Amino acid sequence: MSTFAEYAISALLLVGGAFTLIGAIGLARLPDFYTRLHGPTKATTVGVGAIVVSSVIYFSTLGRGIGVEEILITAFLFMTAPVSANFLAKAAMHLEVKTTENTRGQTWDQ
Amino acid sequence: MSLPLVVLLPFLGAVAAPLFAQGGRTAIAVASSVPALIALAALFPHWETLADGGVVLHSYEWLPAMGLSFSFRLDGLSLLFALLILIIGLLIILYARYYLKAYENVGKFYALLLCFKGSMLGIVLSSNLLLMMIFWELTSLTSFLLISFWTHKQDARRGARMALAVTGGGGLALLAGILIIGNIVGSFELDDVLAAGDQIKAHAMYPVALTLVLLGAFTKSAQFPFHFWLPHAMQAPTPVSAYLHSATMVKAGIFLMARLYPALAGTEQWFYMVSFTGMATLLIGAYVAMFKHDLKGLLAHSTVSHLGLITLLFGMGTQLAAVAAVFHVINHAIFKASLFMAAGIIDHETGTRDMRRINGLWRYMPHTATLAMVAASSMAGVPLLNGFLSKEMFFAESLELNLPGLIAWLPPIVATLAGIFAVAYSARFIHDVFFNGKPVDLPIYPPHEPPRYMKIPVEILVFACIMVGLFPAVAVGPLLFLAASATLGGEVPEYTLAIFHGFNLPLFMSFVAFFGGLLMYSQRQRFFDFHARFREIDEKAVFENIVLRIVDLANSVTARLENGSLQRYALLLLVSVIAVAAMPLLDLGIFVGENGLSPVDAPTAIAAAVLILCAFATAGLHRQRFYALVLLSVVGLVVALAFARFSAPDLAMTQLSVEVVTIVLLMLAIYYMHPWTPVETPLKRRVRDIAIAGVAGIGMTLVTLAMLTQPFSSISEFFLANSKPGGGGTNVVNVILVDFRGFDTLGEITVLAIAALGIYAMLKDTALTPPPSDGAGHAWARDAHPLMLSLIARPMLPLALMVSAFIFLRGHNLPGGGFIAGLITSIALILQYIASGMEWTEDRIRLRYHNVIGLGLLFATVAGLGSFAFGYPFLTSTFDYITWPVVGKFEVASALIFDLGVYLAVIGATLLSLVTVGRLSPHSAIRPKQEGA
Amino acid sequence: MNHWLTAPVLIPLLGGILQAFMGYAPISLRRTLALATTFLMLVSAIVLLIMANDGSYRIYAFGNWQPPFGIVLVLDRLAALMLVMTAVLALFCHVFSIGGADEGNRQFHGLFLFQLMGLNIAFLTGDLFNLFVAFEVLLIASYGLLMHGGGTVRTVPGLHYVVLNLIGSAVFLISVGMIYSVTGTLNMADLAVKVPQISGEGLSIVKAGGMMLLVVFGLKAAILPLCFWLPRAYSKATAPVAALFAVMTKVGIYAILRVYLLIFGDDAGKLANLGMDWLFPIALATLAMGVIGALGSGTLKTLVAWQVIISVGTLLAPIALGSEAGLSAALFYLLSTTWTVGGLFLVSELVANQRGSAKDRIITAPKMQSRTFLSVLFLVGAVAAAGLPPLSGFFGKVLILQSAEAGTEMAWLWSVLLTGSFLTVIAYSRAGSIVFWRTVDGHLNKPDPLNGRVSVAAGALTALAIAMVVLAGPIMAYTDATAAQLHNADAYIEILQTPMVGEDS
Amino acid sequence: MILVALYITIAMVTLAALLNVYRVIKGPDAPDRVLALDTLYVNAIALIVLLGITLQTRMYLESALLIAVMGFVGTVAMAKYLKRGSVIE
Amino acid sequence: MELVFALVIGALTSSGVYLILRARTFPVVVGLTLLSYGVNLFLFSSGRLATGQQPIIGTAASYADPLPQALVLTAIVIGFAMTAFVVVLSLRNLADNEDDHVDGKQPYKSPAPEEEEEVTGK
Amino acid sequence: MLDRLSFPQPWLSLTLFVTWQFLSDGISGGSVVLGLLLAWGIPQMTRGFWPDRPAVIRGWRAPAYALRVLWDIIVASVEVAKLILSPRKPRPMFICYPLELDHPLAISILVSTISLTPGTVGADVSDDNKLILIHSLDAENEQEIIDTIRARYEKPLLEMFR
Ligand code: NA
Ligand code: NA
Repeated sequence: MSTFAEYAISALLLVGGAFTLIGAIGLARLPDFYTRLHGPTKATTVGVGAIVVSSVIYFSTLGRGIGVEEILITAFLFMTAPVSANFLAKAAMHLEVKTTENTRGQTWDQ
Repeated sequence: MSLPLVVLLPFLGAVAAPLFAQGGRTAIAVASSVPALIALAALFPHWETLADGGVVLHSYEWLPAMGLSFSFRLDGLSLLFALLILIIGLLIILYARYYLKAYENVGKFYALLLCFKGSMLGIVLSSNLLLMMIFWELTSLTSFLLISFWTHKQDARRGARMALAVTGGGGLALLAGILIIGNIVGSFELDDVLAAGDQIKAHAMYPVALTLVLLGAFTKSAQFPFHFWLPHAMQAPTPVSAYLHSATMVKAGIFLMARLYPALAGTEQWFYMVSFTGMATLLIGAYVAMFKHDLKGLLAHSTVSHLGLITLLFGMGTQLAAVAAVFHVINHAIFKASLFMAAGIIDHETGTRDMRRINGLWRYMPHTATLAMVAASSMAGVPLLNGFLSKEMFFAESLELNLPGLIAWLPPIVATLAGIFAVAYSARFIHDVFFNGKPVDLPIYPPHEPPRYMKIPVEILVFACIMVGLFPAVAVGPLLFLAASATLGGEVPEYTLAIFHGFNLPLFMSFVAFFGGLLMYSQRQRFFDFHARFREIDEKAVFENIVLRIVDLANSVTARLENGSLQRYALLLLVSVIAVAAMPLLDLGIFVGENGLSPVDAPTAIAAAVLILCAFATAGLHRQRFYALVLLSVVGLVVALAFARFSAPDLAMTQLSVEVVTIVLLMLAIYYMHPWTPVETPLKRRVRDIAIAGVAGIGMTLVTLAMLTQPFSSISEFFLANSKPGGGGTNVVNVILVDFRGFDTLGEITVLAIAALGIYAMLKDTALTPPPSDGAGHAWARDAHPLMLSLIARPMLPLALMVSAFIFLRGHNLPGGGFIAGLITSIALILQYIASGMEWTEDRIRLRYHNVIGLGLLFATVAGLGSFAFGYPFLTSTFDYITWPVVGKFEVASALIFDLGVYLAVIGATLLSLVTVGRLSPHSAIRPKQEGA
Repeated sequence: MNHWLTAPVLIPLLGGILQAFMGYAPISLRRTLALATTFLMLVSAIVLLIMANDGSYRIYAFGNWQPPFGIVLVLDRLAALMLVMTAVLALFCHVFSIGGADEGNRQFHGLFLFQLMGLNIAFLTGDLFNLFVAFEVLLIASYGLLMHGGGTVRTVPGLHYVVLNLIGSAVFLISVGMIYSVTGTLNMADLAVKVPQISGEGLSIVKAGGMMLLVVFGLKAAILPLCFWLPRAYSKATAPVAALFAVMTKVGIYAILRVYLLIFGDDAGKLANLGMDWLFPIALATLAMGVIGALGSGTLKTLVAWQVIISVGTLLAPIALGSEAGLSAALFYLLSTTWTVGGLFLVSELVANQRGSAKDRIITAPKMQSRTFLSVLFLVGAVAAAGLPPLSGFFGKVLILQSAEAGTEMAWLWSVLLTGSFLTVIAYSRAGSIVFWRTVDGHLNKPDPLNGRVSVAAGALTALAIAMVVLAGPIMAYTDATAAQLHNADAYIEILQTPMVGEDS
Repeated sequence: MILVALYITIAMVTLAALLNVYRVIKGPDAPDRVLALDTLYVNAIALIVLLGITLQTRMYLESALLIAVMGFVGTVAMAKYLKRGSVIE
Repeated sequence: MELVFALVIGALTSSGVYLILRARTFPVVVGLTLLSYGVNLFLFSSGRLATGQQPIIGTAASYADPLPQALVLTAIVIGFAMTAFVVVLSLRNLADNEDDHVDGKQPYKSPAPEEEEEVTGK
Repeated sequence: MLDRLSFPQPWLSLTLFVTWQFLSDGISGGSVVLGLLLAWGIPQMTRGFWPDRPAVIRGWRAPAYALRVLWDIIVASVEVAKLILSPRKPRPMFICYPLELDHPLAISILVSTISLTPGTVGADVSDDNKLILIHSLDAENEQEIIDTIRARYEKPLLEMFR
């Protein structure tokens, strides 16, 4: 396995792990539901995406072909993450989940 | 052949008789008497054999394994009883012809009567104790139906049930006794049993056997303290009571004692049990009879008393006593039958049986009166009548008992006392009915003589009384001799059937009895006053109360145990499981097998911790139902991860897809339920449940620990070795599912299919109204199908289908297979339902899920049946590598068709279930917005 | 390999599939096909009985995989007996249901046939896990059938029945896991080979597993204290379903016979006769409980439901004592009681239909229609059930009594059984006299007259109590042979050597 | 080197998963729990992929794909329940 | 590892058992599901635990016991069918008794004895 | 009958075919045949599920847009990461974004984009498809965000769907 590949894989892994963790931290410590929504939709998605890509490279360098499963997974995540976020946001607004005091603007009533 | 015929005929008659019911009472009466006549004719030729001291045996093999055979036996004893049953039976039939009203169900009556007669004949003629047992219980049953013939009468029903309970119950005791005897002797054949008398008496189980047999006999022949059922049996139509009291039913018990006399009698136990029971019965019966105002009541208690007398005689154990007993059986049968018929006539003509109202009938029905008076005198033991002879013998025997000290005087005194009472109540029967002033407002007035033919039976019997009384030796001598010898098993003692034995103690006792009785009757008022001090107990009421008491008790016990609480039942089940598993697991303890523990990696440990935490959280927070669901899905997810972590990709995928479907289903459900569970069970119960749950958990932990650390080898080596060569696939799990154990999978998809069909059937016409708002009071949103979701959902379907195809096709060699593919397709479709609604979706996929299910099962089955063609068993898979031009080399496996069946069944079942539940929704008719856009 | 063995499984399966397709076909067609299926099943069962009567074991290896690796069906006398018993009962129940009970739900016949399939698999399979699958098939079908008939009365008993059986299934799986984790096999014959060789801690694990399995079978068989779900479930079920359920408890008993005589039999070394010492007192207690319940029941159907529990106790007592004679007696009684109870359920239904609002409750009501016919049927059923002469029940009980060897067990068995019979007689006579004889004035708004189908079905099923007496000789010969065969586990084990198709034997 | 990176990544993702579980249990509102669950699913994908790399096998990638699908459907269903009540109508 | 796994099964079992003993249908259903998870894991582990030994010929040096995996797969499916049925049954219970109590909140009363007393004629 | 033989959604069919070639490791005769089969069959089965197709889609503009979005996603994630890790409190804001797009597909693409890119989540779309509600994690002023979105994403989408 070429050292470049090794670097790339390790880097992607670490970046992915980091983003996943950050997304989770966001989910854990941000003040209200709407702000928490941002962590998973972006960071986590990207993080997992990176890890999956690293898997693609890893196995292709092992000569096990290009994993289309990984690609499907990534595509799927990027397609669905916003939808879930949107849908959850609507649910939250419907349930009149409280926003932090410093939130500007209004939610819509469902 | 003739003996079985004798027994069988009445039953055939019972079937035939009702057919003559249309022809009127005479026709049916004639028809019903045919069997008896044939029977008598059939018995007659055997007289010679018996006279020469022989025995007629007709035996046919039936169930040797059980010791039960169709064997019948005619000897003196059985002949005597058979004749009584048949002849008196005939008279009863004739009598009943006039007794019954035209509108009554004569067909039923004669049918039952004949069945009863057949059963009685069965008892006396069987030569196999088990066979006799069968007829014994049959008499209980048939008499039950006869006594309750007038089902509209409460007393009749109660009396019948009481009779059944007592005699049927006694029968069960007798059964036990007979089984023990058969066990001792090693055969139920009468000859063997009678021959093995000493062996039986020597056996340790003899007392038990004796007690049980006597229980049977005493209950049947109404011995104290089981006598109470008999008087209430007179609720039956008079012909029946006449029959039951004189020749049959009650005589069955007596017959049994006579029959088994050689086998059981002649021991201390026998003597005390039988004679003292007899004595008590004799006295009590006689005493109570005195005070009955009901004509039949008086007779019934006199029957009890006379049965006691006979029992006492058998109990004495001397041979002469036995002879006397047999003799009294004959006499009592004759006079008691005639008396009952007379009573019946009086009842029939006056409309009442109350002696306080019936007076001075002499003036109205002198003929009947004469007959009744003769019979009654015989009952009283007046000289020159048959009753006198046997009673005289009885007195004599009562003196022969060599009992220690003063007790020696007990039998004669009791005998005389009973004699006095007998005379008294007989006197009352004569005087209080036929003289004693004028009748008191009779329902039918003026009474007059009954139809001519109704008296003939009585006349015949009374004539017999006199004949036997005057010329005993001629009239019954031979028969009595035969019967006695049969009873005693051969040797018969010296006895003379003379009217006069000279002036001796027995004669003196008779005089005392006679004049004492008359004196007592003349002073009756004193006795009535005395007797009136004790309040009469109505046994029927007592019995009924006891039964009701038992029923109530049973009711409350049942209600306490079977209290309709699932929590209770589940608790019992779980506790039972724990209880039985506890002992072995306790000797197991905390055991780590020789394989020891393997190291844990941090992520696994953390995942496990998360799972445990969430599992407990689910249990702890289950009251917030939605919360519980979220936690549950975390658990499910981690379980799936565990499967992946421990080398089970197929399981991981299955678990994932099944879990999400389950969650969706549960969410469909809680929509209609309260969003939270109320606190109901008291803390104490919850603590108890926690304890039980804890024990269960610990138990499972210990077992798992021990199990996982034990060395292990299994049949799976075979699967790993043969999966590719034999099953044509490298995914061993899948090959097991579709090939090695394909039959399990067939069953599994059948379960899935049935569940879906059952769910469909169960909700077909169920209506549920969901709460208008969620727990926090937010009304549900109007917008059913948000734009983005429905847009994203659609492109997913084709992709999902392709993925399913992919997963399906590779399943035989790589993780996947029909089941998972099916679930993916289902999920994709469910997503459409969620995103765009039912109506919209079903417009686009026209599938009748029932058919999809059926198709799935069909494919799987047919795939299995294919192998029949090649002579291979069901589900034998074949596979081959085919090469086609463009396509190239590829594998075709019959297992793939089977897997296709699985695929379809899963889709059909999953969607049918979810859609069925979805249909409950009141919105399910609303058309989604997208239609417009 | 003899394809006949699959007939009792495949016939109802295909019939059931057909029903699934025919959801919207006219009811007459569905009825005809369903009934034909049940009839064919009976035929196949009889064929198998004749085969099995030669005393040899026949196996059918699915997928032509040598046991213990593949799943096998094993036909022996016991299996054949159970098959015929079930098929006969099923046929009459099916005929009865066609009298109208099957209306209002298009799935009825499908469920009915799948239930039979499950039962037959259970009786034939030689594989422990496949037995689990069979149980699940017959259970899920029974859940569906139990809920059949609309109305709200069945829901709660049904729910209890389902939940308890789900717990039971979980326990079953745990037991299978325990046993497999030590023996590494699932085939019963192979288990019979492996179990005696177990030693050390494996012993405790298998013992625990075996005992838990006994509880599971006990739940199915409805022994004390696992029987309380039954009375309401059965008495609330639609008549033909309740009647068919008469066989359900017998499946539990069958499983006990099969597993505990073969795997934990006399030759099972340290695990020989596992749990049988527990079973005897429990059986007697169950019998007593049944009698108490019968005495306290307020409706005919409840009375009959408790009779089911009585018979379970009566059956298990001699089985627990384990003598060959006892086993044979139990099998004879098994036939008798299953059919009788089935018949009584049907009769009770007919009675209920004739008594207006009083239904089958044991209370006074206006005189019912066709009273004589029904009361005679009830009388026959009651006599057979209570074990009075001259019907089959009596013979069964006498055989059971005879089978007990002298000793304390005998004393217990005899006293409980006979006292039980005595009280049962009281219960039946009381119920019968109140329901049939005690009438009040006033008339019922003309109930629908008995149609031929239901009368024939109920009558025939009850009349089997008489037929069994006539045929008692051959039947006893068969049960004796069956008992002997069951006690000779070694012969069963030899099925492992059966050559597969294409191998030279 | 890959191995080191792999272990660090696994550690980070596991930690992330723990934080998600914390949010699932903490709430406070239903949407928070669902969001956290959704994120947990996504993390599970990462874990499976990482497992595959560690074991050098692709056998578990389909499981990861399925987690993605099932996670989404589950989230959607729950969100719809919260908002609309009836998930399928 | 084995201990951890055992503890997991223990936890699933006990939480399942506790919930099964509740008085409402919903917790009972959840309990049954938890119990079935535990049971499935147990049955699965009766083939012992293995890492990276998926029983797919040619993808590993040695293989985990495939039989329990197949059994558990069957068990999961059957479990799903049963869960689905009991969920719907509890809905039916809710519909019939306007209550989700496992006993339908309908106190059964067996006919009272006075009802069975002899009542003659009218 | 003829339409049954056609490919109702050529793009979909192409996608399916290509993906299938990847899925079945290595292009072979078999995979091609099967791929064609699926590429024809699946669209046939699912044709009903597709939204009414937009008047014009300029497909070739899509890749450019995708790349831009991908880049923005990465940037966005970094920013969100910074914010999450920084101790200072975010300044969240709900913003109503007036739409120029009207095609539902285009709108949902826009909302998705918004959700994936700089600190914003597309929270809701008004029933009349005229407004989007955006939640911004950390916003200074409303207009700035609106303008960015308009310029960077909505314009290209308008180009695509006209
Ligand atoms: Na008078
Ligand atoms: Na489950």
